[in-house]
Amino acid sequence: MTVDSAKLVRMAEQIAANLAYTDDVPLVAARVADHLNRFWDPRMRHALVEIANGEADRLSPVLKAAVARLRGIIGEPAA
Amino acid sequence: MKRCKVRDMNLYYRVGAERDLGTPAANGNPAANGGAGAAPTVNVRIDGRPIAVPEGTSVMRAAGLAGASVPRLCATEDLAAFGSCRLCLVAIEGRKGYPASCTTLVEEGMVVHTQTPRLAELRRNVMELYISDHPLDCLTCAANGDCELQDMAGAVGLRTVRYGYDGAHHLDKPKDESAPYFSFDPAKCIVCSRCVRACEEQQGTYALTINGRGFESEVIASQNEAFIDSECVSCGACVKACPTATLIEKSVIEQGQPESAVVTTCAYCGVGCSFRAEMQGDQLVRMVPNRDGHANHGHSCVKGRFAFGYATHGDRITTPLVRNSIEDEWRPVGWDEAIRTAAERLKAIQARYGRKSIGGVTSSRCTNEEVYVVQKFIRAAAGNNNVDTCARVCHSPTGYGLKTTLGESSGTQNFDSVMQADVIVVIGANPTEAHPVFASAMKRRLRQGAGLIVVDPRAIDLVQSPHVRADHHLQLKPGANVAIINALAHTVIDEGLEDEAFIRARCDMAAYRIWRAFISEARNSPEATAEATGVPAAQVRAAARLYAQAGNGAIYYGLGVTEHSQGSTMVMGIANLAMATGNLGRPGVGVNPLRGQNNVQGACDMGSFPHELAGYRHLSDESTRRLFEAEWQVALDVEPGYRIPNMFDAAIDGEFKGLYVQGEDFAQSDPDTQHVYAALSAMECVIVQDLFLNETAKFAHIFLPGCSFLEKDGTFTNAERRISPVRKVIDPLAGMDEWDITCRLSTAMGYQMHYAHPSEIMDEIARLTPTFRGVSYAKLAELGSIQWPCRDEASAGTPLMHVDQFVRGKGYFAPTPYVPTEERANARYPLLLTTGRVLSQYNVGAQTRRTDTVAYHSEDQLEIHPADAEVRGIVDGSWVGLKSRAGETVLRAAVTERVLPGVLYTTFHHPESGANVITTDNSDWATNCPEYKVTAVQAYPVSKPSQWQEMFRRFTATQQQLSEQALSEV
Amino acid sequence: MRDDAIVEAARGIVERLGALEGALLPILHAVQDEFGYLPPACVPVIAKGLNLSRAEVQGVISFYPLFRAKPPGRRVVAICRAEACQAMGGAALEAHAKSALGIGFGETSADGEVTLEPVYCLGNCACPPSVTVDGVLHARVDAQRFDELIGR
Amino acid sequence: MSVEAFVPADFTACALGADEVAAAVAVAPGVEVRRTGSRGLYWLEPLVEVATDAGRIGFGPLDAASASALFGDGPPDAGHPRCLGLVEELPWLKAQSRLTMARVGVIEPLSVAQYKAHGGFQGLDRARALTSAAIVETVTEAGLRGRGGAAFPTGIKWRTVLEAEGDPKYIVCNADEGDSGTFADRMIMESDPFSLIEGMLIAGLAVGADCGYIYCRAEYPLAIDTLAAAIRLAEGAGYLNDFRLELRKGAGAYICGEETSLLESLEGKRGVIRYRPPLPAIKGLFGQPTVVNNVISLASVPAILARGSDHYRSFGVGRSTGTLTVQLAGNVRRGGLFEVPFGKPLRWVVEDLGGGTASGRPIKAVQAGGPLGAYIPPRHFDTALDYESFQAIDAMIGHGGLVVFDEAADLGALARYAFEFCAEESCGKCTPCRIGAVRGVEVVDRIRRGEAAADNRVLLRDLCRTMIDGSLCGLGGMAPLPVLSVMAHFADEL
Repeated sequence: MTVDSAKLVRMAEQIAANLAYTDDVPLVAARVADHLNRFWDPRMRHALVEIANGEADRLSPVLKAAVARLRGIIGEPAA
Repeated sequence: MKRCKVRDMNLYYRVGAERDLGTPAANGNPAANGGAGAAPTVNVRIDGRPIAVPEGTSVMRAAGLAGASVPRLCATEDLAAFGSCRLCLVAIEGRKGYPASCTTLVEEGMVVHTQTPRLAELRRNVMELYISDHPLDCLTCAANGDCELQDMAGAVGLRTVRYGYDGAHHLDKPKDESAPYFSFDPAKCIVCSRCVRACEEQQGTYALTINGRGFESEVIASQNEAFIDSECVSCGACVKACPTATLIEKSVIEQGQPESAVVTTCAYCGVGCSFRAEMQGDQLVRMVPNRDGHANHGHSCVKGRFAFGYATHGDRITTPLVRNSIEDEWRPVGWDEAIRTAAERLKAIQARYGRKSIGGVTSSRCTNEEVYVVQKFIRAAAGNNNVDTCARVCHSPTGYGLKTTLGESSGTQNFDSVMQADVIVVIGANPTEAHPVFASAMKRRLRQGAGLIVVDPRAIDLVQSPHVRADHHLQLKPGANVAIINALAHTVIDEGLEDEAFIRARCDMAAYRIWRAFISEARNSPEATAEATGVPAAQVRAAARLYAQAGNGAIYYGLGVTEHSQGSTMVMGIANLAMATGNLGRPGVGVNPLRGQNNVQGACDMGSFPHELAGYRHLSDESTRRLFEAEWQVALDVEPGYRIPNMFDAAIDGEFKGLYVQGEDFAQSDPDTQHVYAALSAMECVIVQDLFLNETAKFAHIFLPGCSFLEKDGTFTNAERRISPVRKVIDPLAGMDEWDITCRLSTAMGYQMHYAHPSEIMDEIARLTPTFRGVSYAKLAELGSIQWPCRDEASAGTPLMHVDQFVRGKGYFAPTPYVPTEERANARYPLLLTTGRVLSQYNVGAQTRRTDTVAYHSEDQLEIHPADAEVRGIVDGSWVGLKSRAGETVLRAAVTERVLPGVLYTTFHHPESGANVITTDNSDWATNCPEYKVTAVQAYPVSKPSQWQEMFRRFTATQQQLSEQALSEV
Repeated sequence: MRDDAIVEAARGIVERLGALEGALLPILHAVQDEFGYLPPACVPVIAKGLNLSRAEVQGVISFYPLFRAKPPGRRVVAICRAEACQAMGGAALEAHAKSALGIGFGETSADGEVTLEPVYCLGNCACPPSVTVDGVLHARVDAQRFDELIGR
Repeated sequence: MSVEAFVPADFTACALGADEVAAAVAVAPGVEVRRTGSRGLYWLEPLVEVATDAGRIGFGPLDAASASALFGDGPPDAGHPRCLGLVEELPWLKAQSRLTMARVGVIEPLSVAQYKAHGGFQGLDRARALTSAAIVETVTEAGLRGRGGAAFPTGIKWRTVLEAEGDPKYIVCNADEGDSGTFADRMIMESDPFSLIEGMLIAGLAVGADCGYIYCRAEYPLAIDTLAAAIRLAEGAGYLNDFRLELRKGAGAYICGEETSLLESLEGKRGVIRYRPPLPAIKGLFGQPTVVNNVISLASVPAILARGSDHYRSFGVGRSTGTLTVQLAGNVRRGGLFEVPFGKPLRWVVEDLGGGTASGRPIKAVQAGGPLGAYIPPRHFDTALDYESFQAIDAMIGHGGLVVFDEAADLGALARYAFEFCAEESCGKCTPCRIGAVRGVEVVDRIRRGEAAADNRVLLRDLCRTMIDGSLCGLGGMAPLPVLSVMAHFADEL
């Protein structure tokens, strides 16, 4: 999914913000990654990984750390 | 063998007349028996027959139970004894005179005679008085055959009226036919006050009264005005209560008396009222609330009671339609062609764009069985997990939040539990409009003295209405929910009001300690959050004390909680507060989502979320997946699929091309309409299965005509996890069961799905879902309804959850940081718009707008505070332009102090209102439930509709043209 | 009187008396003392103030004979119809009053001058027949005395 | 040094010109006018009493002119030809046993000092020294029965409330004295209001109630003003520190004299009858245990507490102990109030005290017990005035009102009126009363017109029995009693 990657980042950052009840970045990142793994279609996770790889500055430190923990993508990629 | 069983069940549910024992059961309250201890038994002798009944039982009821029916007119089981008609007088040995059996309670050893010569004479003489002021038009009276006055005249043997008929009378009084569904004929009124009492006791509206007194006593609505103009909310309780033809359904006047009845479940809101669909042959005459209904105890609202005319409305599409593009005319086709075309197109899309390029959406309006087969179709036939349910846009945060904290994605209580609540907290819900029958129960409890805290940006009726006044109305700014729930929880901890013993025994202490430290932070105090919430700290603290020290504190919430960017956080915050105060696991307490639609709970239970299977089990759970794979004989994708908004984004992105939509109308109900339009327009095959060519169908390529709830067998699961039977009252107008459409589509796609009857689908659900293990149609027929979990065949269900331990083991306190929504007011969009519903309309209005309830609400209006209106030159009733970051629309202004300055409110029942043209694509962080409840807008006076509305009208006209041929052929 | 003035006055009365237990009758009395009757426009205000429905307030107003739905004449004349007064010619007095004023009970003379009302016992039973004019009691009233009282 | 002249300010006395008389007396030299209540000797009103060393001497009836003449040269003395002599020695007072009404007409109603000087608050003082149960016991032993009409033993009612669970409990005074021919309650409220307040305070102590309401009919404006002032004075004097007492005004509904209807009305509702049980003693005002007593019942309590139950019980006969405040009304020569021991013959009251009819014609009937009471023919005039003796002749004493009719009375018309009144005042809840009363009027009309009179008499009797056996409360249940009495005793008139 490439259109509106801004929206994808915004949604991911919302997850990060809402799970960030503490300053413990690794802990929050782990929770964010778990959430994305459980609820996001792998294509969306994949797109996020691509953003992290290409334009990492668009992501907050927590989200960056979370993306690093995303599960390997299973299933076929988007056409 | 199985089929035979099914037929038996069909016979079973065609039922006879409702039994009425004249007075309520001994506890006096149909909804008060949850957990109440059994009353001691009293032995009496009635007409020589000994009988033992609970203490507090009336002589009339005891007589009825003993098989002796005492004549009566003012008494009914639905209402407290009144003692006015004086037909039910009996003789009691050792007592002077003739006590009324309805108001006299049994006493040990009492000897009662219900029939003596003197009683017969007395009753006849009383009846003679009644008939001396009653029209003698029995043969042409609409109530002929269903008139208690007529029955009683027969029962007491009245043969002559010695007073003649030239005395004073009320026979010339004019009828009031102003209400859309019933007429009021005061000439036939016997002043039993049953209507007035029903309006007060059952409905809690108090719209009726007796005007004047003595012989001049007359039933009136409000200040002696037409029913339509009065406080009447048309719930029908008075009509049901009326023993004569005074208050009677217009459908009965037009059609005559029904001759049979089928018990079924209402398809409107999440209360899930049980109704008797009363029939003449295959014609539905009226819907009457079922006294044995466990959710509604014989009560109803205007929608369930009366608004069923859409089922046979001329707009119903009863032939499948096909077209190549949305610029084409619709072409009526046979079922086979329609199914084949749909399957071919979906397969072609998959072949071209990949397995994951199609998906399906299930409807919370449909039965569990119908929902189940759709998600099975997507997972097994389409081979992906792109299945979501329309609960996405309402209660997905409930599923997430309650699963996380308590371990189960459902409300904790049965409805009757409210009768034991000492303090009721209503957050972001408007029960009197959206869940009226439950609201009536709640109001009954409030009248008994329970405390009430309302958390809502708007002064809903519960804040103040007859005999109800909130102790605290925390009138917060839209978007500040989490701030206020944190402030309430902070107060509980800060003031030492937590239930330590409960927390220690029932909750995860490590999580609790983390949460406790978090919530104790100063930023969560009422003082620190006051600016964000707009609610004075002292009021928040007072409310927290009231709830925490209530004894039984019960929280009820609705879409005002979930439909926010922090919907899931708020749900968890509510659960935290309940756990911290020990308000879980017994009657009268709990965390209770009020589900918007009839089967939101069921649609979620059935595994129609993209990440989980039936019973809220994540796809990643190996054993669950294996279980389904074995039953379905297919390999399942382990990764979550798209949610509805993801589907739209992916469609615009060009990678999502085909959608099977079961009874859901995104084009009206989902936010950011123009975005939805773009997404739908980008797809190559949109299949809509619905009753009507709805807004979404304007973008569809294949239309499969669905069934109204009157045309189906199945089950709905209401907001209290109650699985209730839906029964076929009439045959499907389009000749095809909805579950069968899906099965055929699946089979045509290459995955065989065959069931003989929905009961077989339920059997499969029960095999695969531990919480449904004991559920079967046979048991539903026997028990009437079942609240899940029902873990084995012996179980009768579970009214209360988490009684001994939480479903997840230990209750989990989830930290809930307040993250303000990005949707904020600023100089350009200085006002915050929030949305809600009205009683007489239902969601997108597809059904209710096609009934006579439009008489009550013919357009959506914009509520605006007088101060905001004045500075903008907006007056009551004038047109207001409304502009947000997403779009622009025009609504009529209703200037009112119900909303605070800075806050606007509207409903969304009419598509041309375009409420969702202005809502944004902002959504809940955890579930993507749209943030309908907060949109920053500007408002200004205008003289003509918005551009979007002009476009909408043109588009609608075009689509109407394209469907005209199809409709005329039908 | 204009409806908004009525609403304003009624709101003040409700604020003053609303906290009483069972405040409705005292409030209705106070409103009637203010306006001479109970204007329909006061009903929603009272209903809201007491958390009642409009129907309930209407039901109460209509139950009590002393609460008037319409403005009375400039003077209200009430004649006792009870037995003690009948024992001393009450029925004849009643007939005289009706013919002298040309109106029946519950009616107001065409010139708006006098409203004639029945009353059932004034506690003046030792010196009947009894009549009140604007609440002032008169004892042993015969036809001639009645004419004097109403100034005819 | 000026001489005190006592001029009644009672409702009836004022209707007879007492205010004008008082004004005339006030301008006389050497006279200080004090406005008292009325002694109840209404045929002598306006009665002016002048204090002398021997006691008060009376002059009456006066009007402004005769009063001016009488007092023109200063207060007249006992030797004046118009002097009636010592008021206390007037035979109609001398014949009475004034326990409840002892201060009525004697003191200034709103003087706490005079009230106390005449024995007021002694009962309350005594009660304060007793336990609740002991107060209840005293009232029970005195044999006081409800004077409103139902004659239920007050002590038993109080005991029920005392033993009932509930907080708060209420004392409700039924001051909705609506029966034609009665005015005793009015006189207490106008002439000795503190005795009612004291009675309510004692009742409160007896049952553990700290809140009370007086529900007074709106037709008694003077009683309402006097009571309101008395409550303020009692507050000022510290008597209401532990007891909240409120006065409420009815609105013209006779039915609100029925206790459950009264409670509904106090709650701000339509004055519709409640079914019983539950008794108001268990579930009364706002669902709480409630004493509902009539004015005279409550005003009798202070004297019982002050002087003991034995003293009270020494009056009366059988189960009708103490005194009855007979109110003589209608066509009677000496109309007024006479407090006499129970058991005196009706004839003595009507003929000896009352002096027969005002018109001078023979008495045709006496209606006892208000509009729901029987018409008693002269042949029953030897019946003793007590509850049981009256019951024996199908009549009732009720609130003690006796309305006298002379030969000119049309008892058929009065029977019709009984139904008419019931129809007028029916709350409308129960069918026998709501429709029956209207049909009763119509049937009586037919009989009086001679239409199928025999059949209609059967129907009328049936209707009466249906109303008696079938009605929810005493209005419908007793409205037929005057009708049946007319049918029994004056058959040729109906």
